[in-house]
Amino acid sequence: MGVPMSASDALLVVIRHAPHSSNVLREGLDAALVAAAFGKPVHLLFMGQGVMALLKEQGSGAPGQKATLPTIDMLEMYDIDKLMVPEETLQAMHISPDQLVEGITLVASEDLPSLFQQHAQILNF
Amino acid sequence: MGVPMSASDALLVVIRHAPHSSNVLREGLDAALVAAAFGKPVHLLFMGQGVMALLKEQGSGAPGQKATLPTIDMLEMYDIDKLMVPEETLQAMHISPDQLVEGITLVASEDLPSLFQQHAQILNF
Amino acid sequence: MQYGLLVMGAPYSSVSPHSALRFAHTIIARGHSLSGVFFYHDGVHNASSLMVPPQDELNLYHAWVALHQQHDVPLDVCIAAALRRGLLSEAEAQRHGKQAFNVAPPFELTGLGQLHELQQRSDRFITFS
Amino acid sequence: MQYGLLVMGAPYSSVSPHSALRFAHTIIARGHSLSGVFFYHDGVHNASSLMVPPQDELNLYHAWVALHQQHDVPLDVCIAAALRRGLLSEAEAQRHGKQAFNVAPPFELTGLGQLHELQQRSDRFITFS
Amino acid sequence: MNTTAILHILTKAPRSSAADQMQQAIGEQDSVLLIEEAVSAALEPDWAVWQQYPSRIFLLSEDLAARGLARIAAENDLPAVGMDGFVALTEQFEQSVTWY
Amino acid sequence: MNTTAILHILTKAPRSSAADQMQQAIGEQDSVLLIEEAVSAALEPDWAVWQQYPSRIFLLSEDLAARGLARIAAENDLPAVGMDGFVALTEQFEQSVTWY
Repeated sequence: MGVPMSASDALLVVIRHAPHSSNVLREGLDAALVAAAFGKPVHLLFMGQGVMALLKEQGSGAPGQKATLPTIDMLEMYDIDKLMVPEETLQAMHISPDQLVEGITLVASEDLPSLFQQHAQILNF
Repeated sequence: MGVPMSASDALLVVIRHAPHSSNVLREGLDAALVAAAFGKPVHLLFMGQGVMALLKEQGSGAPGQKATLPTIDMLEMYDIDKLMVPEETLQAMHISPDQLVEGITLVASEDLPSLFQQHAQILNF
Repeated sequence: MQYGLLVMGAPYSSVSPHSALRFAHTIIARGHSLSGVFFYHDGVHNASSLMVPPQDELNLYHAWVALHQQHDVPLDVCIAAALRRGLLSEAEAQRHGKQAFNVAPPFELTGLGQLHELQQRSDRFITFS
Repeated sequence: MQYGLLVMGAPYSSVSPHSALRFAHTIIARGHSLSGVFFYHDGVHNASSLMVPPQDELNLYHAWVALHQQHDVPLDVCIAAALRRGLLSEAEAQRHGKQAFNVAPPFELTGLGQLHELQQRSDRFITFS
Repeated sequence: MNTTAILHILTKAPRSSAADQMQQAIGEQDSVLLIEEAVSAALEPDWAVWQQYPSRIFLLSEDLAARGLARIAAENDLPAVGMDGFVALTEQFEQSVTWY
Repeated sequence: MNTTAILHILTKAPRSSAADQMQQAIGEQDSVLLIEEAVSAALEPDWAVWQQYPSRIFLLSEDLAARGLARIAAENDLPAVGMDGFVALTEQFEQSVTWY
């Protein structure tokens, strides 16, 4: 299963809002990057519309808006390599794993509650 | 049926957001009051969570927040007496007409599209 | 035709200001006129002269000012919605004893009557929210 | 216990600042400490000193300042989220060539590191949004 | 009585209260334009509104491209219009209602 | 591994994506507090979360009263807590997650 083995000291950042709709997504990713820059282990969980941040064919957004994909690509440089998506989210959104960027860990629905319970720190965006 | 007979010169203001959640509801009602004060006939349609503005037992809101009910009571003074609610909304929200303030006109689902089409001016809040 | 626009989303809470700006430039490119833009609800934040967006992003404030300068489009801001959200003109700042202001021409604080007036005189009235 | 609060809703877009304030006073009444409030996303608008709410409504700005004065609660505002939304301290206004500012003590513009630091040192960390 | 066909502009996802409310209001002669978050409807070709109003519902192509959904929309044969097409729709329909 | 039961705080209506996402995350030992717009769940005693987590889900009474729903909640036998009870829940649960 997809839940990390020693999660308890890591920060779980949950991303639930789509790119370009508001700035919640970007500000959620910023919070993850800063925590990682301070040496904190960070796990990312994408739920609902948030999973659209992982679509690999995203463009640059409306003229003048920053694209999200470069930030997703940057996560690895900050040692954020645990990017998780609930299988239920993909099914509900009719998205197949091969439409997403590489390196995504699928989480079974029944494992989602324990994923939350295993993290002593959570930020929900 | 609940659709006014000569709607075409009236402004239809649609209220879809609940009291106390954001200021959309209040700012929608303000737009209706100002239009009426300028002599424009105004019809109000409450859909979805907006119907909660019509619950007759509403309190004063969180400390420091204005209550909505006095504004609803004020509508009549501005000759806004057409307050409509789709039957479908009441059913979906499990609200019965007697839980609402008086003078509400129920609109059948099949009449909703023509209600919109008969108004040359619409503001959707 | 005469178009009027109503903008109710704030920069960074909503993408609707971006949509409204792209729409504004497209109607003008197609030969129509833009009678005015009315900012209401959270849309009043578009008028903030203090906005400092990241350098690689569109400065929405500058983009609205440019729209006004190029096409003489009135930019009206609901005064009641603006005051409660901390958007003040110089006159309003004085009236309320505040040391600073963040709304200046071409943005104008005005009453809701202007919204209805804009809707009346526009052939097409489009909301972005 | 030590509580930390994260506020992400703006006055008038969201009722969450009201909830957060009521919660803050209740934890203190129950004998807990409030280590700090961090304002992020649209929550940065709570820090605007230019807010002029209607007289019969709670002035949220004054309410936060009073919370600080009575209980010495730090009020930290994410600087990046604030700048892009037009919330500037005097120092930031100077740095960016702006004529005015609308964030002043007890509100402090600070980095996101403070959010994590607050979460680390709080026994309970509650988000209002 | 005069009636006017309406252009409904949806800015929120297909599963949202805004979308539900719009569905109740769409009339026979009306059209629908999906912009901003609503373009995620490209992922749901079984959404009721696609079925009920074929040939009168459109996606905004700029917003599709920004969200990485342009190819999916094309594969599902869903009609897209550019910003120019958006304006053309507002020329055609006297009245519009935005659902957000 | 250490696990911590969670207090889930919902601020949006029962029919919202926030509510759907919360439902996926609720664990066996968790509790749920409904505040702000979420208190409209008082109108829906058949909402799945009421059924699945009886005795571990609460409404905030101040927010019920403000919205005119206090009597309905009482008639439907739905448990409410005051702001004091909200704080007591956070004392009891080390961890909380707000869904908005």
